[in-house]
Amino acid sequence: MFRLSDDTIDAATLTRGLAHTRAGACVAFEGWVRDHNDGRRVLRLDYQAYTALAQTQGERILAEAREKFAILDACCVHRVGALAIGDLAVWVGVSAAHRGAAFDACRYIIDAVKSRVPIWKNEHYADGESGWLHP
Amino acid sequence: MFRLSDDTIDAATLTRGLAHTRAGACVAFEGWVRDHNDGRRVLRLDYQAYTALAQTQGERILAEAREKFAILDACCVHRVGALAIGDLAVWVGVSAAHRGAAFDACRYIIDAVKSRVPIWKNEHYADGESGWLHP
Amino acid sequence: MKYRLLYFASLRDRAGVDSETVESFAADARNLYAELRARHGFAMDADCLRVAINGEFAAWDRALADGDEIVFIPPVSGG
Amino acid sequence: MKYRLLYFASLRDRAGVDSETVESFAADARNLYAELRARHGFAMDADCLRVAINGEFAAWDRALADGDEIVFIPPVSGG
Repeated sequence: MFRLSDDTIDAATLTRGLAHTRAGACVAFEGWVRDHNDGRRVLRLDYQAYTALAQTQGERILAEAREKFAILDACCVHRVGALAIGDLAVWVGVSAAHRGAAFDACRYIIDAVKSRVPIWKNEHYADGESGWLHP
Repeated sequence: MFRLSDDTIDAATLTRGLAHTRAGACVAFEGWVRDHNDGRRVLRLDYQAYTALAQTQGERILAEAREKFAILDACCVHRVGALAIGDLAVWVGVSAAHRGAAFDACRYIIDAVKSRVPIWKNEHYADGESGWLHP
Repeated sequence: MKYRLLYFASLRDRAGVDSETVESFAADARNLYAELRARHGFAMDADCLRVAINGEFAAWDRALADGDEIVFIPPVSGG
Repeated sequence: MKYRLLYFASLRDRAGVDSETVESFAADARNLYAELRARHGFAMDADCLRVAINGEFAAWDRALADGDEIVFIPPVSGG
């Protein structure tokens, strides 16, 4: 399940959603809003998404992970809108019988999300400037 | 922080404990009790630990992870006593500025815990047998 | 032909709108971007962007059809 | 000398106790294990085990001192 959310992400509930009696391992990645980037102090940020394409890309990435790795379930939720320092910006969770596949799939998903899902970060800096990150 | 616990592990609280304004990534591993092992159906299990040595080994593993990887914090809690299918048996969480170090350190810690921390699993099977696992 | 454009991130800031409908003789996204870049003063080269047509990534030289929804995708920065 | 033994997992089941104090002439853990293996009928070779002395992993041939706490550590299966 891939989802964009304009509300707080509830990691505990999402983790329970990956439960499976055959699951021995669950690996979760949380992306948190840092107070700095590239040496500049960040106060807060906004995420903007191209919703339709983000949804199809997100679902495709999860399907790829299920094909490539011996996992039981995978889920990714990404925030949009205004976030503060420390907020949970993106959550990826994977359950599997064994931990190797869970680690590899979780890493694969977050790497692919960061490179392919059309979501953009606008950072607001302590000096009053702001800027869209287009790495 | 390494800890043995004879009570339910509260992953959400432990995750909050890793928070840090410089943290952009958190990777958590959860080991869940599976309903099967080596083709046999498992009903429940007990963990037994050599507490003193488990504590020093666990702390040493976390210290090694902090030395080897650019992480901000790391924590591991392992259950002892009787567990049911689906229960959270071990939790490892790592926070870092960037995700690569968080993934690598989390993997390092759970691998080391599984190989060096004196905890033993007694599986109770559907056929009435039980057995200590000494892999 | 008529095309529907959606803008995101720095392209949206520069265009000053989040979407617009344009009339154009451009037959593919590459030519359409060149035209809109000139009109809005977009800083980024097409080489830095990807293009999506009707909600899917597409090739820059794919022939456009009347009514297509076209989105120029700046390098993403989610996560 | 007097040694304090703690047993875990299958060794505990086999010994029937979780700890005991023994009098022994064994000067190192290797000889002590051989002695206790014969007494309790432990299945595992010393090669499969590690040994901890006073709460730290130690070499099998380290000289034991009176009052030492010795634990034979079967392959672990936590996690």
